Amino acid sequence: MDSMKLSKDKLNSFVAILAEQKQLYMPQAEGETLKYSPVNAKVQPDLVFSNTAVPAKSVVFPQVETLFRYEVEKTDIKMPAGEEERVLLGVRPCDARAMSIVDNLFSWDVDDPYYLGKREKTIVVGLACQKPGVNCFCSSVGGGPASTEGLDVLLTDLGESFLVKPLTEKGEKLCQAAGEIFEEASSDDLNSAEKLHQEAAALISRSIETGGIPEKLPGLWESGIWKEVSNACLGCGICTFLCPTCHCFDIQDEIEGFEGRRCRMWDSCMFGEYTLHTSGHNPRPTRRERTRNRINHKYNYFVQKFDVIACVGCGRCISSCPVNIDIIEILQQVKEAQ
Amino acid sequence: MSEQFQPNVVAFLCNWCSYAGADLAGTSRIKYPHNLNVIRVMCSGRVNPLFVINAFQQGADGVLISGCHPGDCHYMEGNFYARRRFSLMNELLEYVGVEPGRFNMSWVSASEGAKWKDVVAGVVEKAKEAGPFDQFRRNKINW
Amino acid sequence: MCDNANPYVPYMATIEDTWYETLGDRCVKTFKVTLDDAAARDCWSHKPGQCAMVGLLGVGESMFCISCSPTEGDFLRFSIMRAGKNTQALHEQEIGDKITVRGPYGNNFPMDDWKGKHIITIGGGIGQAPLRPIVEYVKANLDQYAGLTMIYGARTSGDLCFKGEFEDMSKRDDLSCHMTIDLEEEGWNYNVGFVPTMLMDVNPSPENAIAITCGPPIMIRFVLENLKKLNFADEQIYTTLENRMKCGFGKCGRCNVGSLYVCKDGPVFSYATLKDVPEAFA
Amino acid sequence: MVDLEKMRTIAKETVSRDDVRYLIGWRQGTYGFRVSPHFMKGPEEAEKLIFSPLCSNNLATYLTLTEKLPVPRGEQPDSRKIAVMVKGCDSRAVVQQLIEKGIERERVFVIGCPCEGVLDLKKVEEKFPGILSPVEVEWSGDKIIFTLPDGVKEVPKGEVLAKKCLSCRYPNPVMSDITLWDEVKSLGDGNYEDVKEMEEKNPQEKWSFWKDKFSSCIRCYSCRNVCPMCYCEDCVLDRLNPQWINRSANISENSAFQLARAFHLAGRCIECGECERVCPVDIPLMALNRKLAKEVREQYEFEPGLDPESKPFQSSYRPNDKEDFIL
Repeated sequence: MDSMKLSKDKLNSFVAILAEQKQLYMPQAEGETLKYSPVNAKVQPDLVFSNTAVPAKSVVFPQVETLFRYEVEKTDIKMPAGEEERVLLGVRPCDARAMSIVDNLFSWDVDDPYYLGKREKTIVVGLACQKPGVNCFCSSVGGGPASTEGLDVLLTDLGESFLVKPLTEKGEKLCQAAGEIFEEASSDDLNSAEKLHQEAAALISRSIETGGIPEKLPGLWESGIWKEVSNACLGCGICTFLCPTCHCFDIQDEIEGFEGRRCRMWDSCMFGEYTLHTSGHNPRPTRRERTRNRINHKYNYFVQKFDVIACVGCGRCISSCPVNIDIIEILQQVKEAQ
Repeated sequence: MSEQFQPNVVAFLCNWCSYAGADLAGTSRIKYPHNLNVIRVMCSGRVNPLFVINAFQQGADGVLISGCHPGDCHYMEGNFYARRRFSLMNELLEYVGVEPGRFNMSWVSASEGAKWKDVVAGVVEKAKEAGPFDQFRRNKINW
Repeated sequence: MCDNANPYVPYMATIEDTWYETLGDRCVKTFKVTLDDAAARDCWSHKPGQCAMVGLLGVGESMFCISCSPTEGDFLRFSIMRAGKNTQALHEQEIGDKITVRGPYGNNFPMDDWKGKHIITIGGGIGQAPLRPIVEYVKANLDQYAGLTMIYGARTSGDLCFKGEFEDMSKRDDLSCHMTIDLEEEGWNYNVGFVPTMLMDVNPSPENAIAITCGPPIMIRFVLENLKKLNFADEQIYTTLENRMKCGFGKCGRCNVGSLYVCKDGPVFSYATLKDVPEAFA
Repeated sequence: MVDLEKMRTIAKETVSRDDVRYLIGWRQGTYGFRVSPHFMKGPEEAEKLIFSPLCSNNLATYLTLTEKLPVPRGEQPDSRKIAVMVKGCDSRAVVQQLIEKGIERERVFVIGCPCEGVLDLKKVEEKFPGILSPVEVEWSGDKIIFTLPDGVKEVPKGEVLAKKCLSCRYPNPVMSDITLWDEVKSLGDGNYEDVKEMEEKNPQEKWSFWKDKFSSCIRCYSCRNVCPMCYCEDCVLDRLNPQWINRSANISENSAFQLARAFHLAGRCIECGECERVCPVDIPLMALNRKLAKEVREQYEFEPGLDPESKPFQSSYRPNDKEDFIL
């Protein structure tokens, strides 16, 4: 299917069409925090922002998710209702790419029915990034401001209109359903979109050459850099909770009256409690080991298993870190270390 | 609601004074509202602020902490600590929007069966007025 | 688990029998359980060394090794030390109570590859639980193995698990069974001393042998040292690891040692694999 | 006046002492306006140290945050001092840790840096967005001078200073082993106008405000970890048995967590504002802390973190404490 054009004054009707067909998720401000929330057809779309504070992973991998329910002292297990069809609108290419990276993990060996169930029923409509943030480094880890990986449709803001490019079958179907409001895109439109993508890529000011890092990390296991880079770490969960590729979780039981549920929630490898054994022994006793694990997981273990770096360069962990622990800087030190 | 709302009040009573006072009210056949869930603790100073928060989470519409009069504590000073602690707790709860009157503290001695009745009646009345507590009740959110 | 089943949903199981292995604060209780669902029993097949998630609805679940061999019958055994929230709740369960089980998880001891070899198990404390399936498996197929030597120790005689079984085995002359406790005790007729020392005393030959060890980290460290002194090759030494786990099939992310997931790539590792994994003995 | 030369000289001397393990100071961050805590091991690192309006990190946190690993058999525990640079508010954290016996006086060496107020990064980065190269910032009277890539800019203090600094009464360290430069005048009178404003609302208004804020909490526990007063080895939030607060992030558990956190700091919070600064979802945590600080100060005439000899607020009492709310 060819690319089309959506005039900006028809954005509202596009949103309304999407919201009628499926549950629409869009970046919404909760207080001062931008995150993807369910919206109805009447929402006023606002897609002008650098990126959301909480990544789009929260739609397919919510912070808390019921695995099943039961009644206390009984043995029947009740499954949660099936997943609804969803559309995500306005996803930045880095967040979408993160989803396709995390897909590897959740479909590895054993399929994860909750994640994959949501993922299959979700159509991701992305918006090419035109104003990369100061800490964006997506082009260093295999992405880019107009990367299409993980997206079903890519929008590009041409000023007066959006260029709409369906990328997958799911995306095509979605566009066909909204067919009438689109105009034909001219070759000029395609060219100017291409130009905008290149301009955005040129605006990315931070970079790191990641080649060789996965191979080098195992040799730096006992290196002094881990102590060095983790000294200031507070051991909080900001970098992992806000990371679009971090996927580790905890499973807990909760009881309310006579009803109970088993649910899973985001967990962070930066918490001491994460690996703590019941005996009191902790295989990762300090922030040094935890930081080392975090970097290794993203840039070494994940690469060994799935042949892709589990980092999309969205820069959230850098911008949100309260003590300026900077993953680019850590990688730089890894490269320089002997 | 056709029937009048019956609040659920959780009361933490100190073993030595207030629990005995409530007991006395019972043996003296003093009638008082039955909306109370009594939890006996050894001293009002033993009540952890988390008990109060958790009571509200698990469905209490009102909370009462009752201990010995100042100076009468079986452990000499437990109720003095409790007084400081829960005076602040009271302020904090009101500050985030828990209605005044949901959280209460009282001094009831072992011989004050009649006062016990008044305290309970007052607490239940205030909880009734405030209505069901739903600010941060657990209530199976997003189950 | 059965194919196509939701991997997070456990099977219900009934406790058939239960007894204490050791007493005290951190007592060990053994549960013999059977799965309630006939279909689940049909698709369940475990091998020595595998683990399962055992739990209670409303409390939670934890990973335990299955401490029986499939050769023993159509049931599961778990020997559980009372330590945290979950194990405390499990210890309160009686015969007839329902628990949840999912699994089996992880790899297993390569019992088939070891056929014709001399099997040596070296266990300490509750660390004998994952070794017990090997012992039972070899006992059931004794003609296929060159022999079985067991070294098992604990702090006191009261801390020895499966004591009755060991006493029976030590009376047999086709098995070599060595029990030891750390300090002298009245009425104790077996050895006294630490497990690594005991290993040197038994002095097993590395020829055509496989040594499997499990126990407290400090014991494992010295046992490994001593096995090297006895000229065991890295490939002849096996151990089984345990870490905090939540899912059991490589998703939740916390049990990794280096790039290996204990729940998927383990829990059974040969020393040849583990010696290059920096986090393995942390 | 800030004297970086003197600061570095003293840092060199301090870190060279036999009885000092390392020194915690501030260094230029990796980009823009960011500053990072620096753990200085030797005198050669002195040039890295800075002190500017960007140094908002409360370094006293690290005195209690650093994990204490078991000492290997046969070795002696390292009993050398840790030197730490403190602003006025940070010094109160150190004092409060001493009051609570969280640290020992002879294990710390306190270097005081009188401070004219630190910046609110959110305000600054909004004013000067997208700046990557490190920026130098200085105090100059009632102005802040930014040396930006495209020239020097002067901004009135009031526009960029952190809220806590605008009403700060303790800009000078209340305790130190050495003070680096002259004391400065306090900026504010420590009023609680914002708290009073909130108090006047009705319960529905208050709750609708807090409900919004609490529901955005993602439970990263950054506020807990950054707090110099949050150093329990076994935190109630990590415990499973009993589990007072569920791990789920929802309005009920988040409120319980936030109330418990705030209450745990009642009579202990020294108002350094770090919790609010680090919050990735902008919950006004200081509004809770300041409410309790106000009650403690107004009703009990008590202020934490001033006198190392005083008793902790919640483990002391006066027979005539107010009890007008008691039935």
